[in-house]
Amino acid sequence: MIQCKVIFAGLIKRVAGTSEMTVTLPADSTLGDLLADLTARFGQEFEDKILLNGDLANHAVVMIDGEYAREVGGMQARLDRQTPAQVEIVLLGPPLLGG
Amino acid sequence: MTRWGMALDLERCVGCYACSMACKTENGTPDGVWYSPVYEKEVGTYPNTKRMFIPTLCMHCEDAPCLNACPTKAITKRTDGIVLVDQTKCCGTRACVAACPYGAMNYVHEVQGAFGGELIQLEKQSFKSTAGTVQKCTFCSHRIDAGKFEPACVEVCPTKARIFGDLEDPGSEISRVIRSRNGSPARPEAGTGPSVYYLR
Amino acid sequence: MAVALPMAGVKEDVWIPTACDMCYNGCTVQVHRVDGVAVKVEGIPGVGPNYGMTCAKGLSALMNVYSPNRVQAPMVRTNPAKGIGVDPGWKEVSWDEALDLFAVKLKAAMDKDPRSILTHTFDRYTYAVAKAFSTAVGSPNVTMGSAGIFCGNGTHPVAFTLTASNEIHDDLKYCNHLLMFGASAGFVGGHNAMGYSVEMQDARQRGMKLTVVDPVLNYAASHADEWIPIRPGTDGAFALAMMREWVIVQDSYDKTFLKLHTNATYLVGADGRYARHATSNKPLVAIAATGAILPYDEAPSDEAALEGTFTVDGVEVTPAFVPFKAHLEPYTAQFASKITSIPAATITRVAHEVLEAASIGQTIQLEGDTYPLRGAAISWYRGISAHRHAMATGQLMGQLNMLLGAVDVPGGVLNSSSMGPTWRPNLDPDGFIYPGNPLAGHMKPALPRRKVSAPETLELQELFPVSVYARAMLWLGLLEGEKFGLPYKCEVLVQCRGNVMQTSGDPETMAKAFQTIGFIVSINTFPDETAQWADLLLPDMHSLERLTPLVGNPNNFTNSASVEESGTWNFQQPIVKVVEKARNWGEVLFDVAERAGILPDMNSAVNAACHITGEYQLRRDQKYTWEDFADRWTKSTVGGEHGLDYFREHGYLKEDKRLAKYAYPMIHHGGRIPLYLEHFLDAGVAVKEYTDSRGIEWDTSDYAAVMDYQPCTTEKQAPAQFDMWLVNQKLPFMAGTYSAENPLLMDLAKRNSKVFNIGINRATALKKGIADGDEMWIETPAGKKVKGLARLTEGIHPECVSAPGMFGRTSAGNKDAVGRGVHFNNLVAFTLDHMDPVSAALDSCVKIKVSKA
Amino acid sequence: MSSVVNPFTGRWIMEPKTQNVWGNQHATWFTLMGIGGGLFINRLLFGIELGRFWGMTWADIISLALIGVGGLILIADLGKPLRVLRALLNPRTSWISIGAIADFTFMGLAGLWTLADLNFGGGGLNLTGLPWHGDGTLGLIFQVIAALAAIVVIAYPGLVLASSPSIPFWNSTLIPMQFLVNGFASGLACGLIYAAIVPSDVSGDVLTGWLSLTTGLLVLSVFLQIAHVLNGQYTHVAAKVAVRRLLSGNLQVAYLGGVVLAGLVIPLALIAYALSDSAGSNAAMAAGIAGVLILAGNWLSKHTVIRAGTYASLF
Repeated sequence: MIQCKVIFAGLIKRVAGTSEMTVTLPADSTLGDLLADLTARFGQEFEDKILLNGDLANHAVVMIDGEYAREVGGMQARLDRQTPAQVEIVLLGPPLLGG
Repeated sequence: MTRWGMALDLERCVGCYACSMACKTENGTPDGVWYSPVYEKEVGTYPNTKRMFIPTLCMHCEDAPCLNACPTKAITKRTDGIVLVDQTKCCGTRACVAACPYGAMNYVHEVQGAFGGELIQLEKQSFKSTAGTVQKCTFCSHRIDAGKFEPACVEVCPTKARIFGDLEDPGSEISRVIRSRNGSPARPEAGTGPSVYYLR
Repeated sequence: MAVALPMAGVKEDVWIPTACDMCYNGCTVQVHRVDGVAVKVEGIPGVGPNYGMTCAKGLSALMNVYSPNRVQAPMVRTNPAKGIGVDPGWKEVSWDEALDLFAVKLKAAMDKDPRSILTHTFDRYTYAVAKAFSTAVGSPNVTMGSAGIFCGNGTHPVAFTLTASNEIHDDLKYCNHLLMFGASAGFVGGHNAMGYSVEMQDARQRGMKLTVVDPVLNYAASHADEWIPIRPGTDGAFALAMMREWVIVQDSYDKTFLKLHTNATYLVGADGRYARHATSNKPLVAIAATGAILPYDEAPSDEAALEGTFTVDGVEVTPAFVPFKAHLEPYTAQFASKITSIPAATITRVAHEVLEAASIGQTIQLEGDTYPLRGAAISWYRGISAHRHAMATGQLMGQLNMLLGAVDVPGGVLNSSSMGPTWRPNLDPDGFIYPGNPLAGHMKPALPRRKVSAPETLELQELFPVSVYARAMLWLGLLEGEKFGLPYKCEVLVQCRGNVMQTSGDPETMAKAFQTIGFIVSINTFPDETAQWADLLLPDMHSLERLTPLVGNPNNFTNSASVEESGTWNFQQPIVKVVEKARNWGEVLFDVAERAGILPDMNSAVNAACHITGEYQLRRDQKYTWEDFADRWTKSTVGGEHGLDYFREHGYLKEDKRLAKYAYPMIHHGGRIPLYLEHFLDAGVAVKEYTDSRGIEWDTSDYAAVMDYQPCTTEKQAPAQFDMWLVNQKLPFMAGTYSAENPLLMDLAKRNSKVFNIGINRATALKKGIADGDEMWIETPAGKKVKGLARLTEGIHPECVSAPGMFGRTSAGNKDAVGRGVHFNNLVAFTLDHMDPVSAALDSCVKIKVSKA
Repeated sequence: MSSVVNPFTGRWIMEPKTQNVWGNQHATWFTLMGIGGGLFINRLLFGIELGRFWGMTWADIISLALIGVGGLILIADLGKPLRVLRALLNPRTSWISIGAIADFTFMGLAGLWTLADLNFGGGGLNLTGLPWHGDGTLGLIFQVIAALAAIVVIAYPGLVLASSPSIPFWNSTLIPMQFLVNGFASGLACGLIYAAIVPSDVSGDVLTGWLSLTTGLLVLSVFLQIAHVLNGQYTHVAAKVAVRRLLSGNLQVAYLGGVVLAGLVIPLALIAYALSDSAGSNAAMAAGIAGVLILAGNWLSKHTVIRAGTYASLF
């Protein structure tokens, strides 16, 4: 089993109700497994906000040990590279660019 | 010898006033003095209407009416053709303002700042104006003398509508473009021999 | 002026590079500082995006920084009453008191509901910090003011459709005939104003034909080969007639492009939906020769059928191009002529000229690849966007380019911010491209499809699944939020730079909306209309006083495809300090985040919003200075060795010229773009479902797969005697409302002698007994009356009257600007029935009646 | 006066521009110098003395006074009045320079010559002993030079206007000719006024002589006005604009009413009446009224020509 420190920042904090928690998961868990576990805890709204068509939505920025999840495998990213793993989930608001 | 001149491409000028502002900030002119205005003229009737944008400045004439009219010899012509006013000699008759066919001469009755009344620090440092005298475009002679052979209005033009150079050098860009586009001065009938040519 | 004497005894005489802020293009400039006083602004020869040139606004920036009318110190409001022209009764307080008050109000709002905090800015370079602040407090509410109400609604969603980038512009290097609707790009206006102006004039002198369609003889039309005056809001009909001429009459359009790069071959049923593969759910196409039915990505694209009928699982289907072509049928040149007032012969002639210039089928070799070469392109901007059917007209403009095959290919309309080394070509499940560039990565384009959900944002953005923004809806969210299901009211508005009160629709409506906001903080350089509503007014630094990293980003806003030079990174560095107590609003937000106890989240949000990676990321448990953050952001984005020190020393960094494959990505990214807007259908259904469930009247008729012309609301509603339109026109020497604070720019506006007058067609004026220079009345159906001096002109449509720029100010630092000129926005009916329910554009058609005063 | 004077840059529309450089001060000192010069020359040629005062003729005194006051108005109107002497430096090309030299020469020589007539009489101050008194060789030299200077003083303001290539309506030799004719006519007008005030001092045939001379000048002035208007109408579009403003624009009253009717037609009629035998005793009165109108017409003609000045549009 591995310890996973999860930090919620931005808009997702209201859904999670907390800014930080620790989750224990099987050793070979991926980011997808972690998000499924969190959805089970916080309900479908959690997944609706984070995922789009089964992948990380543009505006859901997830970092695993300081690296962008999308650049280290996205949903299949491993969580066991550092113990305890630190996963930061930042849900950005809508875009603010151009007119 | 050198005779500085400018070619203004009326096909390219879009009337954005960048030259007017570049000139004003480069030469620190007081409130109300614009050496390099851009005039507008509507041509044709609806719907075949066009808007002509016509930049103007001092034409640094060969036979300068302002120089001729000035009783105090405050206006002189450099060997490179640039016509300058010396505000320490001008006695403010304004004969030059009346004589200039191109509206290039400005008589400054009071030196005012852009915010009205008292000058702000920037203006105190950059204004070079004496009340009761006249002032006008100098082809940015101070830049030419410092080796920057491009007046502020030319450098800043976003559509490359202003070309500056030596009229007496047939190989210069300005000479070539005047020949190829058969550039001609404004109001040739005034007979002042301007150094500024318009490309229509 | 005396002959320049050498400067004797000079202590300091330096040129300091920075980035201009007098519009949103961020040109690289250098400021001449002598003995601590900034005396001149100039461009830097050869350095992009302006290559040494600077416009009148940039050159006059010193008059803004040195203006004695600036906000000098933090002030709190003592007069609780708020209203247009109501004196707030400012009382000066210390920065400490101000920030404490700010933090207290912020925390109270966060405790109530974090979403009740609205952050506003139009400061393009530090958007990300405002975005991060809003994310840190836990609110989705960020807004921008007028640009999102009038300009981009018919452009940005279409730019994403065509090129998966936020902006588009035309490749003037190869284009031979540019047809421009409602814009003055290339005439010191719009994006990349300076660089594009040189390109435009070079192209025109190379022989490129320019045709401009606009009710007013604007700056572009003045030089165009042909100006086509048009009734406002009717551009869509002109576009449809051109398409009909190409597709039905000439049967000459880029069939190969449609097959390879669009969904014209996707099979659709009678209900307009794609026929999909039973298991993979992929849209199906039919092979023309054999009639075989295959998923789109398994069939050789150029063999897929564009026409014909087929059957899938017993259901009759046709390629999407069939209903697209059919819907063009009614739009004959005569029909469009009645709507647009453009002679039918002109419509057909222009269609032929553009088609011929496009030279469909031509190719060109660039850097080892063979690209389609198109000689014609269609460009558009605010003129067609500020209308009731902005989305429809915008899509039609995009479709004109698609039919010519002129999208992201040499000579066509190009992406201007998606491609470049940071592009990650993403395809949605149906094969359509969407942005992978992290800067645009968090965008919300129409594809991949977005669900409609109960609104959580004050701009009700959730009800606009195919738009990118919904700025114009802010007033509706503020005033009638609960009707739309918003579970909160707006408690705090954090307003940083941008005059939303004056630049939105009519100020009375915005005033009612602002009345509902509990506490307003305005961080502003001038006491403008919006600042008058603040409860707390904080002195913002002018751009020549502040440090701002990454102003110019070559992967954004400019596509250096057609420019010999490369793109340029630049930044703003402090040149002078004029207002002692002024502070950089981004820095203020960091401080307030700390005082409100959300600094860890602010740092995480900044990392996410600015896409800061690796060692440069802000740690959650640390407080960083603005300078440190700026250095980290710069290094993370541009590359480790190019931090603030590099920029302080060199001022800018030239990016190498963009490769052809990034400039012209259509043949490389392998994705498709939707000609047939099938995704609009379900979006419309979803919006209708939600609005019906809340009993809200919401017109979803524009959610169609093919776009039709419909008149604007004002056209339908206005009584007969309101027989004319008031149109607005941008000026190359004025931008936003802060340029009215600049006495030199105002002086230019007065001498221009058209700005503060009302332009009216000479023939029309004579008919109405109005002579040049007479005072005349303009009156709207809603009873608003404005007076001004008539200026007779041949350069405007006979049914139109022009009030250019953004004037008629009610509050400004420069008293000379107050009450001078017409405030166009004030006459725009800011009601829901005047707004595009698909793109959230506000219809700026103002029907008026004119009379001699 | 506004803080900056540039007739072009008020409105950035390419059109003929109305000149706003010179106004009524210039019309006034142009007129005063014209009358002053005319008086001196008429006194020299036709002996129109307008009576004596301490030995000096009123004509000379008034002439010096008018040109002196005109000069003061000119200097006060300068941007830098203290630099007025610099205005003498460019006679090669500047009519103002030539005029300034003429002004100073006239004031000097005519002043000295007039002083030489001063004689309080009865043992009081008597300068008639001065070598250039009266018509001695030195006296004649002083008077001739002063007269030539006077002619320049009358004409140079007109020549300044005429030398401007910028304003087509001004750019015509007709203007200096008008200035000269008006100058002499005004000189004679002073005589006519004197005749009305002191009829005993002016005999019938002297008055008749003056009247016929004035008639000739007025007729010539009418032709010059007509020639100038026609010239303006058909030479340059900017001149046409000026003419339209004179004939039907904002200067119509001042020009048609003032210059033509009051300044020329009515005086001609009055003079014709004065010359006719039916005038009898009130001939002098008619002549005097005509004289006043001629002076007024002189100012109005300068006022209108200055106001009508219109720069040619560059395109």
